[in-house]
Amino acid sequence: MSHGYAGGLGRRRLFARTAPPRLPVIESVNLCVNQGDFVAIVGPSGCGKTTLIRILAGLVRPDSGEVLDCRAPVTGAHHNRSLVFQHPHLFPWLTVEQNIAFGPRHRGIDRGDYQPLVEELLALVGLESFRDALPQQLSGGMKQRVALARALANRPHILLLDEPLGALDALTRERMQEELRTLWRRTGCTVVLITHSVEEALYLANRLIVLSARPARILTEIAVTFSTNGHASSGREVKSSHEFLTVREQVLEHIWSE
Amino acid sequence: MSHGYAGGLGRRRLFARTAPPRLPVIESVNLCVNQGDFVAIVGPSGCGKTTLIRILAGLVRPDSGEVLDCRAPVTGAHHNRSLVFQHPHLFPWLTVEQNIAFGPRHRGIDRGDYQPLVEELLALVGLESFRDALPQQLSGGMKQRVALARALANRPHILLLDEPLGALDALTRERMQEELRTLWRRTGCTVVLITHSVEEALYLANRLIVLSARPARILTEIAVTFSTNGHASSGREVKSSHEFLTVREQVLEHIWSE
Amino acid sequence: ATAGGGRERELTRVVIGYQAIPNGELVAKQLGWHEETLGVPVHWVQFNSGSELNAAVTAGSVDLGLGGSSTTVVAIAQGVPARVIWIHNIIGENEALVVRRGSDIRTVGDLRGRTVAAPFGATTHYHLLTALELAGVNPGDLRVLDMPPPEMLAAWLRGDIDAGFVWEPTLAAMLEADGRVLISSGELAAQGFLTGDIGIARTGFLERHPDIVVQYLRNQMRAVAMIRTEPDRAAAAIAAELSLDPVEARRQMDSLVFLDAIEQLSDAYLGRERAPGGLADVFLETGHFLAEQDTIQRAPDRARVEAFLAPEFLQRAVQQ
Amino acid sequence: MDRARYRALSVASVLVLGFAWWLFTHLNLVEPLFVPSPRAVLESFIAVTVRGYRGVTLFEHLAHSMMRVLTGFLLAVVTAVPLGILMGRHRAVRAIFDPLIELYRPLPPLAYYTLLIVWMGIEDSSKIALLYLAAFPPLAISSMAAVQRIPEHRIECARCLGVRGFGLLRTVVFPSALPGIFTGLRVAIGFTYTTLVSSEIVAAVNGIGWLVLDAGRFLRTDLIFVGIITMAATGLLLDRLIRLLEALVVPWSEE
Amino acid sequence: MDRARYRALSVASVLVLGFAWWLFTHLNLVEPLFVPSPRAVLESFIAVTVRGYRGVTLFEHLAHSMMRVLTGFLLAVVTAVPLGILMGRHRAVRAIFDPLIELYRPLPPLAYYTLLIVWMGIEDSSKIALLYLAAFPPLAISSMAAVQRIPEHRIECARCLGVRGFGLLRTVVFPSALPGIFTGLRVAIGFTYTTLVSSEIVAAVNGIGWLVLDAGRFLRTDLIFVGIITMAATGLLLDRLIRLLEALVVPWSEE
Ligand SMILES: Nc1ncnc2c1ncn2[C@@H]1O[C@H](COP(=O)(O)OP(=O)(O)OP(=O)(O)O)[C@@H](O)[C@H]1O
Ligand SMILES: Nc1ncnc2c1ncn2[C@@H]1O[C@H](COP(=O)(O)OP(=O)(O)OP(=O)(O)O)[C@@H](O)[C@H]1O
Ligand SMILES: [Mg+2]
Ligand SMILES: [Mg+2]
Repeated sequence: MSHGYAGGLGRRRLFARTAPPRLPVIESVNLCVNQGDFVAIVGPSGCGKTTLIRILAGLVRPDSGEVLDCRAPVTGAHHNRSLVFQHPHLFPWLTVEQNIAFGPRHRGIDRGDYQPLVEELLALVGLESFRDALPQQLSGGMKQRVALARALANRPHILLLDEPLGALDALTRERMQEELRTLWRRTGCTVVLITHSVEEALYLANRLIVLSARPARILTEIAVTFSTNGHASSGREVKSSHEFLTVREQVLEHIWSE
Repeated sequence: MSHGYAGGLGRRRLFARTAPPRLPVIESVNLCVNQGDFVAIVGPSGCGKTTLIRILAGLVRPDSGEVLDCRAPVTGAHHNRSLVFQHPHLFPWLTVEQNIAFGPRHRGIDRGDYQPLVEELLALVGLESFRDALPQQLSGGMKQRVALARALANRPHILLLDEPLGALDALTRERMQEELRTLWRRTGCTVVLITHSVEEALYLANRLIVLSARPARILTEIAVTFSTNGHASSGREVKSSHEFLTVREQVLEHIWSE
Repeated sequence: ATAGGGRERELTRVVIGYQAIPNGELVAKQLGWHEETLGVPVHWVQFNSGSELNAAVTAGSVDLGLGGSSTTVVAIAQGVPARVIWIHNIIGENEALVVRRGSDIRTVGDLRGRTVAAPFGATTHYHLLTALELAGVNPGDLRVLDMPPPEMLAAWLRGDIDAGFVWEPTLAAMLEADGRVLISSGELAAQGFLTGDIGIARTGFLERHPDIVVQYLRNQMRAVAMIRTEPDRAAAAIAAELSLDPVEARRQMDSLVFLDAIEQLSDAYLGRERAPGGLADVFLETGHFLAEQDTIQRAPDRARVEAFLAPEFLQRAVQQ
Repeated sequence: MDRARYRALSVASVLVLGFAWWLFTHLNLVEPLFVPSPRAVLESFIAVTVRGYRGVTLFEHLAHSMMRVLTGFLLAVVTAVPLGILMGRHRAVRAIFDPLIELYRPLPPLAYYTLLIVWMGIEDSSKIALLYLAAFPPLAISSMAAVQRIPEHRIECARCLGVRGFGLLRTVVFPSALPGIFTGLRVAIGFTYTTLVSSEIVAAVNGIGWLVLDAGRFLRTDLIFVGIITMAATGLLLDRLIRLLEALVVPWSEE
Repeated sequence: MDRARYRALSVASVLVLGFAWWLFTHLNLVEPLFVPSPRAVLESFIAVTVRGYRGVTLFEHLAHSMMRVLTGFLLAVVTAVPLGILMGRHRAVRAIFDPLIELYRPLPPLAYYTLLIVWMGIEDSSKIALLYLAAFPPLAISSMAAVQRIPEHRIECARCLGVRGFGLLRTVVFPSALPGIFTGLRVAIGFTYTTLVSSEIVAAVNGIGWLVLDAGRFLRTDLIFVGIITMAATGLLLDRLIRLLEALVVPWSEE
């Protein structure tokens, strides 16, 4: 990523270099994620979703097949591919601001180069007034927002989300969905999201991948339009629209029939 | 409860003695639960739902006001009022069967008197083949089923459920909802259910109580018919029906407007 | 049973506390005389120092035993419920201050600025400080270290200490490892600073079972007689007891001074009932010394020391 | 790294240490007084095992020590564990006993050994008392901590199921605390064993600790090595025995 | 029970013990040689504080002991903690050192003290070495365990954020393990303190442990009590100091 930091979030440039990574995984998962895609992956419990995303992140080596990021094979974890887990896993000894700045700071980047981005991210996740709070003082939803900002502070090519909202209660979860949606729309970043909730997947993603039970293969892929259309209508309106419910029904049918 | 155990689940008699307990709690919660009711309580996070149900169980003494069970004031925990938490909290050193039999056994009841009920409950929750398994060998959903059976083995007047499905993944949760529904219909037991999911509340209960933010008071009470009608239609059909979605919309409006 | 004599336990056995000192006690032990003659089973317990024995006597778990004269004075000062009934031996050449053969330490005065080791509380510690005082050396002018004999030998071999005041068998080992004697306890005793190994008996035991004590003393007298008349037989017994070569045992035994009953009852030592002998003066002197050393709060006065001596049992043993 | 390679590396590590020992003594880099050769130690070991030291064989020395350690330890278990459980459940009990335990816990056993001798005499009782006192605080404190760690919800579940009072202690609190109590047992047996030599410092004529002390008195480093190796082996064995017992008694693992 | 009542009960408990002590000695139920009166102990305490014991005041005795304990302890901290962290992260390091630590851990310090004297001499170095060896295993083992308890996801988060190698150890592993390391520090300082008297058994002419030993030789139970009470107080103080340090250094609590 060099030190081409310029200050300001630079939304365009943040994911500018994201070339389409090719991702063959598990039994026969062959997946191409394009720049600006929001890919949601659903599948039965234990089918290998987490394993898949960990392979994408470079934390696990696949036994065969390969992962390409900008045509270069993935051989290990890299700050270009940021992973956010179900639990925020913040560093409890660091303040909110220090947590967000963790990546660039410990990669030896000058404070002057990353601080503006950190400020911008603090504003983006609405935690400016909590910058000096320790994680233990935050609610679950706030923590998850910090985890998201921390991942973004590295200006990753691609954001990998493994059930990031799974541990939140229903109301907080709905709010966070709105935030994720806004984030994606505003930054145009590339996202891979794993979720248990078909509703969430349909609401947020522009592509939905349904995986089979273990060993995982792609059962079906659906192009989704709810995330890109319907700018005006509220989340709950979208979710209770007839169209949405029909698609949801179809996807669930697919999973249950397995 | 004396030793009036007769063997067999004796569904009628199980809750036969449940007189309507009066429950004034928190700021001004005045609630009457009648025999055979399935009362669902929803409300914002931290509003005092857990506190309320712990008062009902007799684990917490209210600072003022009182709880009556069959006209007798509640002064402490009692096996007539069984509480099931979000996490199953099984006894890890006991097998499934021993967990279920825990209550009657340690209250000094003869094995011959409670064993038939335990058998019946094992069958009810579909875990006969796991009777000798330790909790650590069970999945989350199976554990929660054991917790439910353990509570029922005491033949309680009333079953208190504090987000019993909150920790389960979406698919397992849906299955468990079906089971709770079946259980209630088959046994006609009295249930108080706390949940974050309005959908779940509407689907399972015959009365829905919406609480305000702390200090909790009852915002509204809605008589629900989805649980008693629609015997034939599948869960997902009910949940995506226009009627259901309208009521859900109303309730969420109530909560969000707070 | 507690001390103080209140409740005395039923006599099922006599507990004798002994130490690895080549004197009559070991002869009697090896030859089984007490077992033969006391009329009760004998239980032997080994102690490494008189201070341990004092604690055990205080607790009432030892009936008869022996300790150095310094620790006996401690027993007097601290009110240990016991009496002196016998002098096992006077310390002679078996305790000595050793320096290196090649060193320039010629006199005790030369010890200034050196490191000297002694087991604190033991007779050698007393003698070391006495020797320093006689030579006009302030103990603050040298480093006096507290060290049990085995560690002293290790320190000696490593060259960590310049001198050590110690007893057999460590003494022999240090002499062998390039050591020579600067001054011995025998020489100090000749100047009037007597040390010895003192036999004591627990008060409660003395009161309830005087006959056993008398018989015990008769056995000690017999041992001294054997050491004097048949030294090789006595040395052989000691050798067996200490896993030593008989020649070495004889050498160590001969470095001690033994007193027979008559000598002990003379004015120079125990004296007679109601006419205490010179041992009381030795104890008084030692007591003042220990009090100066801060180790005991008050030196015992003459009355207390004299009350601690019980020659009457030895007198009875002689008469029988 | 798999289990087999781990094992191999562990064994290699101990073997390298042994080889270094052999090499050092073989090349006469150190005096035998400082470090005896493995051969000399082995010979002493055989001599002590067959003929004995001071008329008592190594096995008997060990048996005497084990009797003392285990008696002190077991007495501590049956008193400290119940007290710890009560301290964990009732703040009043904790308020009373915690300061007393905290005050004497840091005391070196040798500091109060003279008092024990004066009070209890030189027989095994004072030795066992010393070992008992060494085992008590870790047992009481870890039992207390184990009880405090029990999820409150589990207790509440049990109360809702109708057990209370002593029944609650027996059926829920005690089994829930067992894994933590076992951790305490392991810490305590280690601590007790560490106190063994101190306990045999006075008026002992047997025991493996006394053997080492007595060997030290005569600078028999070969015997000291025999004693140390025996103690290391038996100390490890005691620890493994408790682990084995734990695996038998606590087959479940906490969720 | 609230904090104030807990405190009150704790203080009462210690006071009752003190009162029982006074009563026992006051009624002459026990001989002063067994249990000296509080008054006698207080007088000795003042005498030792003002005039000193064997020419050294109580405070100086304490200072000598503290110097030894803290030197041994700090040396152990700077070696055992890094080793423990490495053992927690790398199975190979663990495979090599774990068996060695497990072998010597159960050894009573007095068992190898003669060897230490033979090897290192009689000066403070052998005393400090003994204390060092006592502190090492609890520190290494608890640091290792603390590192192993770190949620793997946290490490993975850090790796995804671009830190690796030594940076990972410094920025994530070490701070994550700190609470566990502090627990180890407390166990280790207790253990080290417990070894103090053993370490001053040879060639010491000062130190609070030696004072107690020497007092024991002269059956000065009043002085033994002075020493024990001083040790209990300072042992407790050391523990509280580490807790204080922990509160300062680890202000966060694990989620
Ligand atoms: N470290 C591991 N060792 C052994 N098996 C593992 C490991 N990690 C995962 N598995 C197995 O691989 C399978 C896939 O696991 P994974 O966590 O990827 O599933 P998942 O789809 O994320 O499930 P969930 O929806 O519950 O999160 C599971 O059956 C699991 O048992
Ligand atoms: N033991 C306690 N001490 C202090 N405050 C408490 C305690 N238990 C609960 N509270 C407070 O009481 C309020 C109600 O808590 P409660 O757990 O009953 O809420 P809830 O509605 O169950 O929340 P959630 O939906 O998150 O489960 C909360 O604000 C909480 O902070
Ligand atoms: Mg997963
Ligand atoms: Mg709650």
